[in-house]
Amino acid sequence: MNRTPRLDVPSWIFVPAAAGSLFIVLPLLAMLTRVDWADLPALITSPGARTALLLSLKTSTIATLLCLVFGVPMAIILGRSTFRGQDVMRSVVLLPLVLPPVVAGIALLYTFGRRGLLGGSLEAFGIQIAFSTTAVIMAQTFVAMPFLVVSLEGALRSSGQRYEEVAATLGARPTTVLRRVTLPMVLPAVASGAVLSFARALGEFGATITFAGSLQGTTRTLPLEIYLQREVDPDSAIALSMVLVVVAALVISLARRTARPA
Amino acid sequence: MNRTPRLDVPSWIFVPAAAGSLFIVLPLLAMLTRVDWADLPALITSPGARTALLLSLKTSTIATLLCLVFGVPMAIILGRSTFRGQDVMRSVVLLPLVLPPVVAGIALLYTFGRRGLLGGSLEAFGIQIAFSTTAVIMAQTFVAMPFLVVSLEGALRSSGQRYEEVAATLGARPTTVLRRVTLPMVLPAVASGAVLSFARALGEFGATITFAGSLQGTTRTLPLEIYLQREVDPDSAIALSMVLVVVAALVISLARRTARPA
Amino acid sequence: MSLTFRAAVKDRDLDVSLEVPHGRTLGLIGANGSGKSSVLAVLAGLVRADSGTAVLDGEELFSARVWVPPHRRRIGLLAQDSLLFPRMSVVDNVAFGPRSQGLSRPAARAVAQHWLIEVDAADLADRKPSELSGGQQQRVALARALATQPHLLLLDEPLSATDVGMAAMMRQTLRRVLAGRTAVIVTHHVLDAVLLCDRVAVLEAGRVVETGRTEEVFRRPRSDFAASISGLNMVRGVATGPDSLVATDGTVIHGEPDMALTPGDPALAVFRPEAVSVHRSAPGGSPRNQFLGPVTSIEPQAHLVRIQVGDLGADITADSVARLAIDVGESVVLVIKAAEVSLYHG
Amino acid sequence: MSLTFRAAVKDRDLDVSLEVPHGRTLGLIGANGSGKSSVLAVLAGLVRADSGTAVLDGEELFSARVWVPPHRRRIGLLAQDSLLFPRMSVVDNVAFGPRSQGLSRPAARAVAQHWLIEVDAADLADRKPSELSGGQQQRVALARALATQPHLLLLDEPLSATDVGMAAMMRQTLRRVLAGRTAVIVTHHVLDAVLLCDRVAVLEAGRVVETGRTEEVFRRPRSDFAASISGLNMVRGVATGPDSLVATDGTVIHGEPDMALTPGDPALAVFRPEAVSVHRSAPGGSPRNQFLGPVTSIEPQAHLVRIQVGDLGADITADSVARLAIDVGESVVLVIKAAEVSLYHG
Amino acid sequence: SNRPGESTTITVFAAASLQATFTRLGAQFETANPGTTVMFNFGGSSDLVAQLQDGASADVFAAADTVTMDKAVAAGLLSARPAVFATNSMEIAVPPGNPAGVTSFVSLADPGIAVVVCAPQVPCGAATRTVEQNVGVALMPVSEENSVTDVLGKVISGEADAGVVYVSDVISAGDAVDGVPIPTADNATNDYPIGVLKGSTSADDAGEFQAYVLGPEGQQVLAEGGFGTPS
Ligand SMILES: Nc1ncnc2c1ncn2[C@@H]1O[C@H](COP(=O)(O)OP(=O)(O)OP(=O)(O)O)[C@@H](O)[C@H]1O
Ligand SMILES: Nc1ncnc2c1ncn2[C@@H]1O[C@H](COP(=O)(O)OP(=O)(O)OP(=O)(O)O)[C@@H](O)[C@H]1O
Ligand SMILES: [Mg+2]
Ligand SMILES: [Mg+2]
Repeated sequence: MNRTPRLDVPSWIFVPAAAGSLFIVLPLLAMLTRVDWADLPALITSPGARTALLLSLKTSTIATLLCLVFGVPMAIILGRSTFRGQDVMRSVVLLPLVLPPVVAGIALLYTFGRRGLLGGSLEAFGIQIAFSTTAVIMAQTFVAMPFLVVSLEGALRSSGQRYEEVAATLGARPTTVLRRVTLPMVLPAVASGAVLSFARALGEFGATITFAGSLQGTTRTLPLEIYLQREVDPDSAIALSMVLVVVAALVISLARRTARPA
Repeated sequence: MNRTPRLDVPSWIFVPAAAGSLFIVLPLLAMLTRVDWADLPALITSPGARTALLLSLKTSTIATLLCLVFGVPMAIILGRSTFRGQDVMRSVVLLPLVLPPVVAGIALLYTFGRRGLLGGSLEAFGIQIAFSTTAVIMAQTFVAMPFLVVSLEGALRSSGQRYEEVAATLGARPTTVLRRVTLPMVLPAVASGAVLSFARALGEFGATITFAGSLQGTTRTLPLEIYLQREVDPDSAIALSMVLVVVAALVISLARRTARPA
Repeated sequence: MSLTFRAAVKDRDLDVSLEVPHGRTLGLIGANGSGKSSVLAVLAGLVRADSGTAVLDGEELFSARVWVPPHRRRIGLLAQDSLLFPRMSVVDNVAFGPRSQGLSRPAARAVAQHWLIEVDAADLADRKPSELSGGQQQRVALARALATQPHLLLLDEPLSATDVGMAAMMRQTLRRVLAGRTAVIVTHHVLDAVLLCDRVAVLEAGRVVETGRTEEVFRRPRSDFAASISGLNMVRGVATGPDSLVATDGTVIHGEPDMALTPGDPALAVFRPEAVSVHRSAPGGSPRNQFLGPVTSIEPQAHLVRIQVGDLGADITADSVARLAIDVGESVVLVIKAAEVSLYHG
Repeated sequence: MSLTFRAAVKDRDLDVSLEVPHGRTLGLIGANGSGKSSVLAVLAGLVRADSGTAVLDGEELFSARVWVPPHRRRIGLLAQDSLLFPRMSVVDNVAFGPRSQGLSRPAARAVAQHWLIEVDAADLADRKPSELSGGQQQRVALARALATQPHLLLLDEPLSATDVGMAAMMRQTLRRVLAGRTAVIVTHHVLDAVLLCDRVAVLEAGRVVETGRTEEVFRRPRSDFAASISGLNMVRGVATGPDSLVATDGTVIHGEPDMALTPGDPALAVFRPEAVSVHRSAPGGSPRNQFLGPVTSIEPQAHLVRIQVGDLGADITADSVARLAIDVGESVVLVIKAAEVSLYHG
Repeated sequence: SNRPGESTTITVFAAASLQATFTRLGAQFETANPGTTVMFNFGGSSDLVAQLQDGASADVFAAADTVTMDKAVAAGLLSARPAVFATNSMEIAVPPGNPAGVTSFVSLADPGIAVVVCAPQVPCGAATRTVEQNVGVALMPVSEENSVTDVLGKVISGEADAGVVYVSDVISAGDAVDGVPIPTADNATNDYPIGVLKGSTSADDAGEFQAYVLGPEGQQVLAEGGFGTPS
């Protein structure tokens, strides 16, 4: 008990927080009450569901990695340097956030599709993106990236730059400063951003179906499977959603735990 | 030029950042090339589009405010206090992130719908939520809240607690500490979180159509209008999306500008 | 109406009890890492003690059952780092405490202006902390701590970054402010302690090794740290007569006892380096104290030169050094008149 | 092979030029806010000068056309705050510089261990910075700055949080480290300057008002700040003869000139407070310097009591104060033998 | 039937595939009945049923298949037996100019042709299955979409060489796609039923709307939209 005691947070704050939590928890509970627990095992282990779940996990993980690879540099450039056109870049990064996912899918088609902006050149290289797992990953990356960039940039702006200056006077090149000072400092925010991206990618539906289509094992992710299932049996769609939710919670808490010692 | 010079960011970082930006910009440009500029004015000023846009702005703004009112306390409790069940709460908050939006809509129906958990009690009070504008706002709040909570919690964890300790020794009650030290410190992150929430609410489709339906002037927000339009004329759907995107960019940059002096 | 404090913090190896009578100021001195800041942190409620209790003006601050949170202790803490709120102006920083105590914004600003004038920083009022020099920051932080008018004031090295001239001014200000106020001040400077503290407590490795009236401690130190901070040579030994002791290495020292010593009792001999003269060989003459040994270092001081022979230092003029032509490693004899040596019970 | 530096920073009202010959150490002294840290920040590349240039070992660091970023300047900076990287252990903090210079992890750790031993902090190697006391943090930060083996070392009040005993040790360490190294040290302590610096420059309000060999500046100060930091009384005036000057208030002062003064030239008189005696009325006798005025303050010092009369201070024993029975506000006469007054061209 | 100055609003829940035609019909109906406003809620038929069950208030429900309408009837949502007002059958949609040279349903089985269809779980997919069985080929689609809009989207964008959609979709897409008809013998047809809802607050006007859809004006608009007339 001799660690610095956490300061009290104001007690009234628990009231809105509890209200907010209830607002989130109640619908989830309501869903649970509708799940047909007897059918659940069969449903989950059905080949369609299993394949879709694995595909979802695979594509979302890769999409999250891509978000990190491209999004962290973007956040750093937005939050730690000044250049002309920075405000434009900041707005552009936000756009996929508001684009209805289906429209995002159309935009991707217009770009990487067979008759799209780059489609011809890609086809010349023998690259066919349409109806492939690659398309799923691209759709997920497109919609998920802004979450990482925006949340990380916010954290970078909240944190000062004094340690980075110290590192520079110790002879650290910008790369070293970034790797050993900046990133460790905002690690929790990188983690949050990655969680947001992963979750967004995992739940992605509209852009995927528009840009990549829906074929079992190749492009039909769990959300797509859930939508199809819903046409037949809404309750089992809900059960499948619960699977998605549980898997997501597991993956995220696992990632959190492994990231903590770093 | 005598301000502390920003330190250089590593130059290689511009490569992935540019690649990421291109990946986002190209599809948007591709969309622009497909917009029929001649038809655009008529389309935008059509009563359906105008009503939908106004409804979208109204509901998204209210939803963002609700996210702030309930989400900021949740983030603070998660990031600044310790209590049993904290990990559970953290996971629960994440869940709406991964829930496919349509399933989220179903969950809301199961809770606040006529046949839902609370539907009976609400109806007794003469409150009908489903298929009203209130339902739109609730759906948007439900899906948007986690973005605020998660990104703000990340920023809170990145920032230390030393200034808050100082404030306490100066006699500041927890509420004062929160208002005058903690929140100003993470203001950029609150802003980012609000932007994420607003964008998510503005683009919300699946939960809205399921929980609130699609009735012009009451529940048909712009994404729903776009979706409908796509059935008839995909190109004008895209043009409408551009409107959504531009409006979002305007609102966000306006909000940013007014928030800065605070 | 006073402070009583006893606390142990295991992982900092701290176990300290202190008393400060109402309206008095206690100086806390000790080497780096001896636990001074930790004591203040426990008092302010920023670190929890594993055991112990503190009572301020009759009210328990903490104990096995009680825990008053920091903001309700009415204790003002000036920590070792200034930690000014980076997003507030200087005047808002200082007004923060009064505002928190419920004053209106203009009233709090007026209080802040008052304290900024006290620390000679009124012209900095509208700056951001990042636009201040180190010493300016420290003064503003001092003003901020003072502006809360706390029941107990804790100052951790309040003048460490302050320049010499400003420090003299600040000491005057602090004297005024501390009059009638219960306070604990951590310092590395004898002058701060002498001017500001009624009593001092010396910490060594998390334990109080000596307490007493300030002048007493510095004139008749009992701990090595107090002797060294006072700039005095100190030799521990056992009394061999009413006015002599034998050191652990066998040297006998004669001096002026405060009270006749009882042979066999532990005793201390203390003398100023300026009173020590240095010779190449033992000078003849009447009863004098002599120490023989190789020179371990020769250092210029402000006006004299310090010759160090083991633990003992002699301050002589640069001229004398030249005349003696001594060098590090050569043997010399240090000579101190018995009249210059204070002897007392240890 | 040396440092030449000239820079102006408008919004800090700074306009300074300095030279440090290769392998020499320059002390930078001056009141709070006089611009010492700003000079270091400009040198290290953390603040841009509006105009000026710096050349280190023949290489331009900045000028109107050139801008070498901080990490390529090979300049080590110990800033006024320790700013240890909070998420790294102490040894990793110190190893950061060597690692950045391309050393392998074990090699960098070995270097770090070496410097931790130098600052007597080897036992803290595995702690996190938040688990260190203020003085310990400062020592670790010093080790971190030294471990980069920079071409130019900038130390901003390196010993301000260090206790007296440890400071003596650190000065020895710094002396060793600074030998043959080009360095600039900011300090508020005469002893640091005397022991570590070949020359000092005195800053006032962003301008260099005096530079010279260290002993020279402290023994024959020309600026008020240098006089006050040396603890000397200084009177400015105009020479009236080879060994006398007339102060602005008309008092004539006689003393020992370094060289015969030329009447009409500006001149300075300097004397130690210990050399001043205090009388209730003017004593008779041969040519002496006398100042009459009301006592403005009486302050105990470590061993003597400081009587302040306007700008002039006299240090006398507590016994004398009691015998004189003087109080603040009463008129006294300060008397200084001409032999104790140094006169020189101002 | 409205007296002048009085205004009523009727709310129509209609399948998404009816959007183009019903929007036109609504406007015509409003002109024919001054003071009456028609509001539409378009969506997937099954979504609409769920919404009605959950308390959404509406006057008329028009579904894209009888299975869904049967659900609504079973849930007791309708005030009378619904009537079939249109039929729809399948057609092959290809990008303008038919770049892949699709000539018949059988040619869709060519592995070099990228064909998209609806998933069998949704009505248009079920209809496609029927055609496959009638023709006697098994397609190897590159994608099984959730809705006919998605199929059409792939064809319009040129991403797919062909897609199996409703005749009405080919019509409403206009120049964006070309159609390759499927012979009636092989084709599958589904019925579009319409009914007045029990919860209707203006059942008279709702009945009038239903009659209008079933009447000559309605049938003409539907025929122009590519829908068949119920037998
Ligand atoms: N958070 C911590 N966790 C564990 N040990 C700590 C922590 N903070 C300080 N210590 C250790 O506790 C001891 C006392 O530290 P404290 O800061 O009280 O010293 P101090 O007397 O104020 O020294 P200084 O003069 O250097 O400021 C030191 O050995 C220090 O390393
Ligand atoms: N970022 C800044 N912007 C504007 N003015 C500043 C800034 N930082 C410092 N100053 C001002 O510049 C002047 C010089 O400050 P500097 O920090 O160099 O002083 P210093 O000599 O190091 O003082 P100290 O002994 O208190 O550390 C001061 O008046 C200070 O208020
Ligand atoms: Mg301390
Ligand atoms: Mg400074």
